[in-house]
Amino acid sequence: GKEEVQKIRVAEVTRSIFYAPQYVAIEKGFFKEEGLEIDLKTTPGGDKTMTALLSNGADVALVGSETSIYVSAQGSKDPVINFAQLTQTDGTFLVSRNKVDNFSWDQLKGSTFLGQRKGGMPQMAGEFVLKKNGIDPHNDLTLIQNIDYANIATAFASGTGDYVQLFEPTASVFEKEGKGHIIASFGTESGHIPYTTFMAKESFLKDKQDTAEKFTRAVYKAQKWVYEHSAEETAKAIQSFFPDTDLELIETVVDRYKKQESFAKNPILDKEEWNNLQNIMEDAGELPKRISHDSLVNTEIAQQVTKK
Amino acid sequence: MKSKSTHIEQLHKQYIESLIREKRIVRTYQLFIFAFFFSVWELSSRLEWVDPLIFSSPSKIIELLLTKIQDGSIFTHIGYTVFETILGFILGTLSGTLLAAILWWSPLVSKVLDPYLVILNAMPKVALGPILIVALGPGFTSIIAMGAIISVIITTIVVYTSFREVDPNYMKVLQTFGASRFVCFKEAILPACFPTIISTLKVNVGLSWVGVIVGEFLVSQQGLGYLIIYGFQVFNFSLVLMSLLIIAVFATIMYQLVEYLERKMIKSSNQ
Amino acid sequence: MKSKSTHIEQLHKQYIESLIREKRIVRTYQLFIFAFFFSVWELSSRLEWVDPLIFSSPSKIIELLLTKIQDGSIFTHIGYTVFETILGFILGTLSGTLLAAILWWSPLVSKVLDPYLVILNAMPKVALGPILIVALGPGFTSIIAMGAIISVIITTIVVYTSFREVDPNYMKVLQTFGASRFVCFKEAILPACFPTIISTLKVNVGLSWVGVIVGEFLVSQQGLGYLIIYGFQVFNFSLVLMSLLIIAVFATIMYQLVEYLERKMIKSSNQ
Amino acid sequence: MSFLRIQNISHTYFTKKSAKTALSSISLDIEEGSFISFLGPSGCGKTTLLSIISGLLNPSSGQVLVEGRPIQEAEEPLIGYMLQQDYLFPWKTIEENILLGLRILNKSNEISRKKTFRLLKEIGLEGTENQYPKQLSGGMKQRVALVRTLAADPKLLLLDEPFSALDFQTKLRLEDLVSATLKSFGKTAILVTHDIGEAIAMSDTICLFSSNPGQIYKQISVPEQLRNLTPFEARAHPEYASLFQTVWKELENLEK
Amino acid sequence: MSFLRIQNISHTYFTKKSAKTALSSISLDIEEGSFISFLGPSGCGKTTLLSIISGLLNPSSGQVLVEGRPIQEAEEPLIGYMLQQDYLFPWKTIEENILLGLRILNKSNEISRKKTFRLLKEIGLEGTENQYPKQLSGGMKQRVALVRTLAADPKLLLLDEPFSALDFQTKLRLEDLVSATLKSFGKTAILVTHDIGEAIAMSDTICLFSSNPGQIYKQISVPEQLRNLTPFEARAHPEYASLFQTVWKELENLEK
Ligand SMILES: Nc1ncnc2c1ncn2[C@@H]1O[C@H](COP(=O)(O)OP(=O)(O)OP(=O)(O)O)[C@@H](O)[C@H]1O
Ligand SMILES: Nc1ncnc2c1ncn2[C@@H]1O[C@H](COP(=O)(O)OP(=O)(O)OP(=O)(O)O)[C@@H](O)[C@H]1O
Ligand SMILES: [Mg+2]
Ligand SMILES: [Mg+2]
Repeated sequence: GKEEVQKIRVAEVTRSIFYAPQYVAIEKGFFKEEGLEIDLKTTPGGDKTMTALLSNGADVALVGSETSIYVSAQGSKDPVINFAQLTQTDGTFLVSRNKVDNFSWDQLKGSTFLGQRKGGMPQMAGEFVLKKNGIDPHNDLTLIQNIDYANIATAFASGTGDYVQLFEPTASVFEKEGKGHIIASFGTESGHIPYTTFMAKESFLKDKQDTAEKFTRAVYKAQKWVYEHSAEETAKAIQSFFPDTDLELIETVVDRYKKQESFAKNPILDKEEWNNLQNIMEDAGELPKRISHDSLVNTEIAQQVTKK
Repeated sequence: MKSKSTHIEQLHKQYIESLIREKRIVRTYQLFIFAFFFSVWELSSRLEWVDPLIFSSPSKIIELLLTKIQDGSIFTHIGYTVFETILGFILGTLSGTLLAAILWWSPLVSKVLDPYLVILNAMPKVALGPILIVALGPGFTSIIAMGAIISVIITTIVVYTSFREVDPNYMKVLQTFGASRFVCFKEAILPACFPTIISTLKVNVGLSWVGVIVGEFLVSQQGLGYLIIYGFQVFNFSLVLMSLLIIAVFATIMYQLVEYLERKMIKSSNQ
Repeated sequence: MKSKSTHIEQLHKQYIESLIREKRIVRTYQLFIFAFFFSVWELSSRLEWVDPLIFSSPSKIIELLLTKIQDGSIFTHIGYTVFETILGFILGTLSGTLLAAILWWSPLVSKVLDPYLVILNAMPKVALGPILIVALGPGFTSIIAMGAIISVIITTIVVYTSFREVDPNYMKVLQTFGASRFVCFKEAILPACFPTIISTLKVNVGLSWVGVIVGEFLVSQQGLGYLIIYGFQVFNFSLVLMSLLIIAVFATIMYQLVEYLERKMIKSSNQ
Repeated sequence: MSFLRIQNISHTYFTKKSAKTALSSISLDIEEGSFISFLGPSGCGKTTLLSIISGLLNPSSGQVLVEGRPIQEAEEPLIGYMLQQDYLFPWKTIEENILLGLRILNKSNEISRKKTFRLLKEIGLEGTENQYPKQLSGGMKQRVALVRTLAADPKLLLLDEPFSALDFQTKLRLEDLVSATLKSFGKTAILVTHDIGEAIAMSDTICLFSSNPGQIYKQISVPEQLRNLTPFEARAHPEYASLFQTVWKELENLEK
Repeated sequence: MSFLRIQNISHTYFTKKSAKTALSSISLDIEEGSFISFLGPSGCGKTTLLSIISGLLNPSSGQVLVEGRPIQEAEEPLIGYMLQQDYLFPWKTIEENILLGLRILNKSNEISRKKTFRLLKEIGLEGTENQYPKQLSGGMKQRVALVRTLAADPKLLLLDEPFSALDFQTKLRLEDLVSATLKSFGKTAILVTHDIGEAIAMSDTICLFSSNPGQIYKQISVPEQLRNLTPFEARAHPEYASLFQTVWKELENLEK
């Protein structure tokens, strides 16, 4: 007989092309194939997303992995478990006001750098990359970190800063409009980290393991689909989620993310990535305490799914 | 005598005409301000006095609006937000007035609660988002609650103040007829405060919009607030400003409705 | 006669004592509510009736507060926010009252601007962030402007309404002395509206806090609003709730100052 | 037992800083169906005393008994009190204003409404039913307030200068009207007035008040002959002039 | 040329739905130093006419000239208008209330202030300087309003029932006081009253108004003998009684 359609409530932290595989999975019917119906809500901000999950307002949350560490550091009876990775690098780009021909990170020294706000993954990854390239973000340059995520682009456009760390599609828009030039990718520089991950409560994974598996399988299908198809096809597939963005722009962005392998190729969140994340957090002084991979990550499901 | 009464009729006609004339002047000025504002905006955007990327321009916004009207999507967004706002507005106003009535009813309660009202009033309601999500779930109800919460305390304070300022002699008149405190409230306090309540209503129309939009910032997949947040996300300021303009239009419509209500209800103000 | 006057003195003393007694009762109830609220919170957090992760608990918050007092960092944050709020409050109230005075001054202007005020009132001020940043830069001034903007329109509307409701006969009295419109305003309209203005002040204290906190959400690296945002960012709700409690405390203090002002200024209310 | 007993009433107004004794040891018994006038200098506490009798104000000491019971315990409102200013509800039409008492007392029916409209007509304000108070002149408002008070058909009527804003003719007509209405239904009334003639023409007893603090200085009985006349006729009676002189003298004494 | 010329004044009150003619073709010339009383039924437009004379209300047609010029063009305020209700500013003390006119007219100095306080004393309210209006009784407030109007020392005084809330004694005393003050400084005054006796005792001319619409029905001159007496003395003069009868009859006629 036909299996009953199961409804899964997903809370995403923001609506972004960065999460393209998720939209592909919905649009291309991968969830449906698994007998899942997705009820997707945007709950802007990691706190709201996590609150929705914790208070049973959502079954699955798509949010930065660091949030699960923050939560678990404060102790929780029913911990939040990462079970399927969606993106595996940082998603921001370094945009310069002036055209730079032979860019080297040293050029940042002495400049004014408009970074992301403190405490969030983009800021931590940003500082990590700067340090990795031999720049002390608090001494070698003027670091502006006081602006809300949604307003950073405005601040840069109205004249603040020489360099800015921007998300897509803003970075591409700026390049297109001649307001700035993308000169480096923080994603490429940061290496693989669990950036955005699907999470659920431990109890959910235990009680509805097969549902979680179906969910992960759908995600995995979408991940493969994205890499098997052109950026143009992906852009077309997800366009209905970004009604007011040019198809061309979506394509550019998808292409950029695909090239630097920001979209995870499979849902497995391995130990190395996990530790990389914790290192970055530690460097930024935001890691409340080190938490082992197996206590917050469930790789079984993902492994199960990818095996077949 | 006949000629006299027609003379008066004539004067009366003149009087009414002068009222109409004044209204026409007011409308003209308003239109002028409207036209001036939008043409200056368009111009300074075209001539790049302001950054067209951030400030967009009226023509771009209209263009965007037209495509959204064609595909019909804008109506869903408007529908959601308007519905939420109306509910939030009604809830906020009713419960605010009710609270004010309770405070008026019991001077002790009002004295005791006074500082707590202040504190609640000073709470940045936006920060209550997570608590709302826990209490009401990430959905519709949270948004409506935000629309109500943002106006309820201010309504309570303003309406209660006006309740207290009613000349106590009106109550005395009723008390001599053996009226209970409830009757006094219904016959003297409440109608005496209608002008204030209506003017609070007018303020609340605005606040409810703010509340619902902020609510849609918290959780949503539809609505004008969602469009704003999304517009920021994809750096499409035409979308943001279009949504703001639509909000302005609908807020004005709601305001006009409240004014209409005002004219209907406060009959005695027919000066 | 002597015994009589001492009798009255005695009655007077009784009257004053009864006032004091009433105040004591009110304070007791207030304390009770306070204690009840915090103990229920602590208890339900301990017994996990509510998720302690989201609701934290008074004891955790106090603990956090103590460490922040020890390292002194909390004082900087409070200092910033209080300073910004006071400035925003004063700016918002003054310009709102000034605007109301202008509207009162010219009935034509008031009629023309009426719908525009409504629209401005209904604008979600949070969405004005980008415009503020463009206009005032990403800093201090933007925050203060946000604190002022959020209260200015509401002040204008409420105060203007109360200006209009003053019994015109008071103005007539002054006009018979040949008083100009300005003198009428100063001697009759303004003092007659002091109770309303003060009660708006009380509301504005709250709004300015909201405005500044929202402003700090947009741009800041200091202040209580920043702590809230940061707390959200790192999912530390103890930090968020601690900041909210501190805001509550300071908002109450500011409110008390306004009340003190009220007592000083409205002498005639010595019933 | 008297209908209304005022027992040793004193009242002091307190503010945080001051105390002002408005009334001191007022005692007075009033029989059912009688008509009392209060005469006395401005500020001697007449309005205060009416407020206390009506139960709107609690006296500092003493008590008021109506039919042997404190006024607050009366089953149905017995008292009609017309305040010194009209206090018509500005948002109600004249019709709504005058029918207010009936409505609140749940006595509104065809008959009582008709009676009220007849009163309005007798008082000279027919045709104003649908107007609002601010469209009327001062004296017209005062008359509407009188109708409102009378309409509720109270057993005890307290009138605080009800005719002060009226022209002489209207005033005389209303005196007659009120007097006749009260007499025919055997109602008790207390009238505050500054018009000695009015007090004499209308009442059975005149209470003279002295001030600082307010006290009853003297009670003067109006002779039988005058009582049975209408106020208008009374003014023409020879006894009237002589009583006017007496009261006048007493008030003169009081001033000293 | 007369001091005050009222030329063919008509006034109609308009609302969106109705029109009510309060005054129709009023013309009147008033000499400097004379004292006019307006007598007439309630609602005949007396207050409306005073408002027009004072310049607070623009008439539907006609004009008012003071010393040959429209009142609005006067260099300094000539008119003192005491409204029908007291309208003391509740947030000002009695002292601030009575000094208000002087302050606004920039006439406040040692002498004028002393004069004002003397007036307050003469009117029987010494010692209330630091109280607030709501601590006073109705009649006391009315007297304060009178002091406020007189203090500004206007050339033309408009008094709308200034003595209505006063007891008889106080009223007589104030009539004398006002009359003496006006006479000695040669001021012009218009008094609205409902008290025929008061009108006769105080004025040089009495204007009788008929209503619907308000019109001057008759002007009655008060005989020379009465004019030169104080109001108190006038009431005792034999001419007084006969004039009272005349006015009374006229008003009776008017009613019909
Ligand atoms: N609310 C109040 N607070 C303080 N004092 C008051 C208050 N009301 C009245 N008084 C004082 O009490 C005294 C009596 O006032 P009341 O109004 O009873 O006088 P009255 O006899 O009615 O005078 P009038 O004939 O002028 O109306 C006055 O001296 C007045 O100053
Ligand atoms: N603002 C107004 N709107 C409409 N009609 C009014 C207004 N003011 C007064 N009237 C009408 O004008 C007429 C004259 O009123 P006015 O107040 O001048 O009378 P008055 O002679 O002073 O009466 P009173 O002796 O009772 O004070 C009345 O019929 C009244 O109904
Ligand atoms: Mg009185
Ligand atoms: Mg009048």
